[in-house]
This record gives sequence, structure tokens and C-alpha cells, in this order.
Amino acid sequence: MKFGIMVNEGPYTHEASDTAYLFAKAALEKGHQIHRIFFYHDGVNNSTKLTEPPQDDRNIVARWTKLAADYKIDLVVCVAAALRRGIRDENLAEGFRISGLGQLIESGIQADRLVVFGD
Amino acid sequence: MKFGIMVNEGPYTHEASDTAYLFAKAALEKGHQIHRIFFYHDGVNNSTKLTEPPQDDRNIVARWTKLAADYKIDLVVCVAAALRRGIRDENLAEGFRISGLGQLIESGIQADRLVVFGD
Amino acid sequence: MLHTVNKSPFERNSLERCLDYAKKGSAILLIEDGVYGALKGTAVTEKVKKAMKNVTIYALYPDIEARGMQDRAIDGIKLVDYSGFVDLVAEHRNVQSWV
Amino acid sequence: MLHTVNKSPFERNSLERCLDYAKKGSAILLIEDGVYGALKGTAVTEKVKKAMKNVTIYALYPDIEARGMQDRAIDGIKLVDYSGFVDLVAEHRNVQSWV
Amino acid sequence: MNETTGGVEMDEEVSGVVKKFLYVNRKAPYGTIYALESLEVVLIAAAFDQDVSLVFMDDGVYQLAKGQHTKSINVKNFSPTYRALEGYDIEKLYVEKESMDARGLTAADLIVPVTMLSTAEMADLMESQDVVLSF
Amino acid sequence: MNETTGGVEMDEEVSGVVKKFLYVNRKAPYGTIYALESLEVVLIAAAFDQDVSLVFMDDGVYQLAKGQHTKSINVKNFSPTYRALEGYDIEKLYVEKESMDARGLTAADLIVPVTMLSTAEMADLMESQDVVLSF
Repeated sequence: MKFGIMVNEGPYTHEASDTAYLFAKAALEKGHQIHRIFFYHDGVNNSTKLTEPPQDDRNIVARWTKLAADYKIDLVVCVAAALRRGIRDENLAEGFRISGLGQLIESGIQADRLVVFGD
Repeated sequence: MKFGIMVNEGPYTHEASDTAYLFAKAALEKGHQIHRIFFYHDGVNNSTKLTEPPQDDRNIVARWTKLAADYKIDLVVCVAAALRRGIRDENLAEGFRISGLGQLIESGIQADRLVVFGD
Repeated sequence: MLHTVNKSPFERNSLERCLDYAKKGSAILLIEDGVYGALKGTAVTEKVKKAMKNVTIYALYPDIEARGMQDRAIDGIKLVDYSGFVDLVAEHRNVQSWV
Repeated sequence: MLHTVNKSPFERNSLERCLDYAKKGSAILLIEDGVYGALKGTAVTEKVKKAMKNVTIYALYPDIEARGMQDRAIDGIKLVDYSGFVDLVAEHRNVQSWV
Repeated sequence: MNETTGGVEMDEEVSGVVKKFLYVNRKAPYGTIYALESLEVVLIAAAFDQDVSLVFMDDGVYQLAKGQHTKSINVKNFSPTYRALEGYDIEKLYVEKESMDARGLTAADLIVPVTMLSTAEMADLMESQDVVLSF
Repeated sequence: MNETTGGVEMDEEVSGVVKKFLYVNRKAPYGTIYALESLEVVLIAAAFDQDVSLVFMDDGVYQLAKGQHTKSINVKNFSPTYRALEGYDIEKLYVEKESMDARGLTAADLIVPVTMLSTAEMADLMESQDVVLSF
């Protein structure tokens, strides 16, 4: 089955991005496909390469980057939400791309299920 | 009177940073002093110079920078909270400085009132 | 002391908990989405009116106006602007923000 | 359909609204702070038990365990891991997240 | 980037399918950004020829309140945009009656015409959708 | 930067004053970061020789629950840190009885000894403080 995922909250502050990641990973390990992961609202903050969590904590941004590389997942950051919040190509982590809200709608159309992770 | 202010949420997403700004401005215009404005939790995202809101919207980051310049306000971003969220000197807007949580406690000691703006 | 509440009473428990805590003679300021607690004719109006016998309730008018609720404030709730907010903080020894 | 609830029933109205909306035969998955709604002996336990007559309630075990609530789940609530979460989404036509 | 379609090049694969999209609005305006950013999604969604419905329930009904004046909080008043939705062929706006009642609001207090549904009717509507996006 | 005092050089102006600081914890752990980052403030506060009290109420009481195992959600279990607070001379931990009752919890379910107070007693405590920091 093909899943679309929407992540609406920033890393660390809300568990939403953890749950979304663990959901995506479980789906992939079960042989499902992820059509796209779309980052909206504060979710765009999952994509900053300037993050540097404590040594004993998970690195949420790096974890997304690795997931994208391992499984060729399309990680899309909403451009309007990103500009408001100071995410641009210059601080965008590897594996993410910035695009428009149409990418979310398209994911809703093409995926079999769209799951929202938020506050 | 000397006020300390703590801002705990990011710009745009929550009204907290708007309210904190309008409170600070009103206090200054009435002749009060602001001992320090301390940014914690997602509040650290108020300090990114990469923000670019729509033309017809307020620029929250620039507004803090101007307030700091006009009234010589100490804007302190918590280092631990900032590193987790990808705020560093390289994307820090003018007028802000990154320091430790002791700055918050010190503000609680030295200010006559400490007011928290959060989610 | 001064209590501030910034969340809608229909969504969260913060106004309810604030009312449990606000001692006789203290002040409550409703701000942001908290101003929905200051309105007539809602499911929480009676609870707020009852609390007004013991505490003074204020609401931030700019937030009421932003939400189009200008004509709906409960009689007796005092409307303040940001300058009034500053005065309330200055007049009270300490502030609890019910975030 | 599948409903997910990720907030504590003591803090927000999302579980309550979800229970209003979950039609007979649908499924509710409690995740994150939503798992506090899955526990025995709380102020919301009876409401949840009553809903279980019409809907199947699941809870994400990793979130229960993280919070130290391993031994407290209401009998009849089905505990799942992330793999089970994926299955639930796949099995239902659509998902409403009560964010 | 194509502005209207939010970065998507329309091709047959996308434009051939019509799904039922439900946008669920449960948050008040201005206290948080969800209401505004939900509206931004809906405006883009209009370009995709999908079957779009909007639901306003809980504090989401406040998004449609008349008389919003945001100058003093220095935030843009986006409520007039709901009036523009009709021009985008987004005409299915549903409001939960129970949420209106709890807030002492009636249809006359709203800036756009809406269909008022009971909780039970809303639940049926939600159940019948293909994609539910919640804000 | 001085790690213990979180970037502050202690001088007479700071170290001469003793204020009553209250840290109010109303949020559950892990669902959001407030509990963890509140604890980080408290650990720094310990270096300032102020009169520190911690309150746990509403879902904040869950922060102190025994038996937290966070491996499956891949987050650090920070609950043992509450046990370390005594070593920092932070010994005034108050828990609201009404919050415990609503959640079916008793003192035996908590990882640290606490003082149980009623809502009315908590309100008195809160009123008596100089600085109230809420998380």
C-alpha cells in the first residue's frame, strides 16, 4: 500500500515528528511504500541542517535524511510555511526539497492513505 | 518598574510572541524598563534571520531586532534550546545573543516582575 | 496575584484550573484565545460569572476585537489594552501564566 | 474509519469529541499523550469503557510504556506497536487525526 | 514553480482522479496559525478539481465570525478570504450545530453562508471521505 | 561559558538576593518537550541559591510516574533526574492531590517523595511566591 504522511509540528517540541518517523519506518519495513512526507506548519523545522541535539538524544533531522536515502523517500517542505519560519535552501538538510502545497494535495490523490501527525 | 519577559513559542505559529512584543512595547512606552527578554523552547525560533514572511504580514524577527536597537533591550536565546532547533550564530538575527539558562534565573532575580508568554 | 489565561475554555482545561486557583481578591486577565472565556451566552458563561463574585476578571480588548467578539463581553468584565495589561502586572506582586 | 487521538483527555477536548464522532464499528487509536485515555481508574475511564461497546479502542504500547503506564490499560483495549498502527491505517478506508 | 497548483505539474495521473477531500477546522483564528495555513491549503486544493468539503467545528467555528478587526494585534485579518472561496468553486462549507450552540452563535453571526449539520450528520460526512486533513 | 550557572557570572548583585521561585509543571512528559526543558531550567536554578519550589499538577503529575521505559519511542528517559534533585538541594516538590485522584495515582506510584497538597493549599503556595515560571 502507498502512504502519504503529513508532519505538522517541529522536532523535539512535539512528539508528532517522532511518531511520524516511527510510523514511516514501520510501514517501509513491512514492505509498504511512502509516496511522500510533507512538512507543514512548524513541521518545516524538521528540515534544518543547523540542528545539534545533545549527544545522548536522537538526531531527528539526520534521521529523516537517512530514511530518505535508504528508501528513496520524497521529503517535501512547504515553501510558504518554510519562508515564514526561516527555512531556506541554505539551511536545508540533505534529502529534503522545498516546494508548494500542491505536493500535499497530489499526495492525497496518489497515495492510498494520507496520515496527519500534528499537535 | 523593571520587567523580565520569557517567550516560549515560535513566531507566527502561536500568538505568544506577538503578545510578548506588544506587551514589551507598551511597557517601554509607559516608561518602564525591560531587564531582558529570554527566548526558550520554540521561542528560540523568534531569532532566525532567515525568516521571510509574506509582504502583507508583520516581520516578527525584524520587529524584535528593532525593539532591541531602539530601547537597548537584551534579547537572549537559550543555547541548549537553540542548538536542538537549529539556531546558531550563523543564522541569528541582529540584536539577539545566545547564552545559558542562568540568564533567565538572573532575570527572575533582578527584574521586579517576570512574565511568561507561552502556548 | 495576577493570573493570565490564553487558551479557549472549550479546548483546554486552563481557565477551569485557573478559576480553581484564583483566590478571593486576585485578578484574572484573559488574553489571546483565552478571551473566548469572557463572552456572554456560551457554555462557560455561568461558571465565569460565578467566579466574578470573588475575583476581578479582565480581558484584552485587542484580542476580543481581532476575533469579532466586540459586542459579546460579559457585563462586569473589564476590558484593557496592552497598556492596561502592563498596569495589571505592575500592580500585582506576581503573575501565573496558565500556559 | 480510523480515528487517532494524541492528546491527554484531562487537558484537551479531543478524545471527547472523537468519541462523539466515532460511529459504531469504527476504530480509535490512542497515541502519544492520548494514551492517558486508555487507563483504568481515572476520571475518564467510565466514558471510555462505555464507548468500547460500540467502537474498538487501540493504544500504542510504546507510548504507554514510555509513560510508565504498562500495568494500567483498561481490559479490552488492544495494545499495538508501530507495525500494528500501520496495519490499522491500511485496514481502514480513511483516517481522522484529532489534532 | 506553478503558483496555482503549488509546485505540481498537472498530468493525467493527477487530473484523472477525483477524491473526496475533507478539511477539518477545529482551531480558533489568531491564537495559533492553523486556521490561516489551513485556508492556504484549501486555496491550492481548488486547482486540483477534487471534491472538496470544509468542516468547521469546536473553536473552528470562530474562524467564520463576522466583525474581525485585527489592527490592534497587528496581524492580517484573513476572514474575508472565506468569502472568496465561492469564486474558487469551493462551496461545501459545513458547520457543526452543537459547536455553535455551545458558543452562543447562530448562522447570522457568520460571514459566509454555511450548511449547519448535527454531530451525527457530521460523523456521516466524515466517514464518507477519502482524505481527511485536520487542522 | 560557565556551565553550572548557565552563562551568568555570579556577582554580589545576583548572589545577595533570595527570591521565592515556583516552577509549575502541568504537562505530561514525552508528548511535548516542556517537562524536560523545565527540568533543565531547575537544574541551573539550583546554582543560584534561591528558594526553589516545584509544583506538579494536572498532567504534570505524570512526569513523576514510576516505570518509564522510553526505548521503543527512542527518546531519553529523563525521569531519573527527578531523583537527583535532592543532590542539588532542591527538596520542595509539591503534588496536587486532586490531580492525582483524577488519574488514579497515589504517592506510591511516584519515583520521588513529594508533599501532597490540596488545590486550596497549592493556591496559597502559589500566592506566596515572587517568581512563577509555568511550563
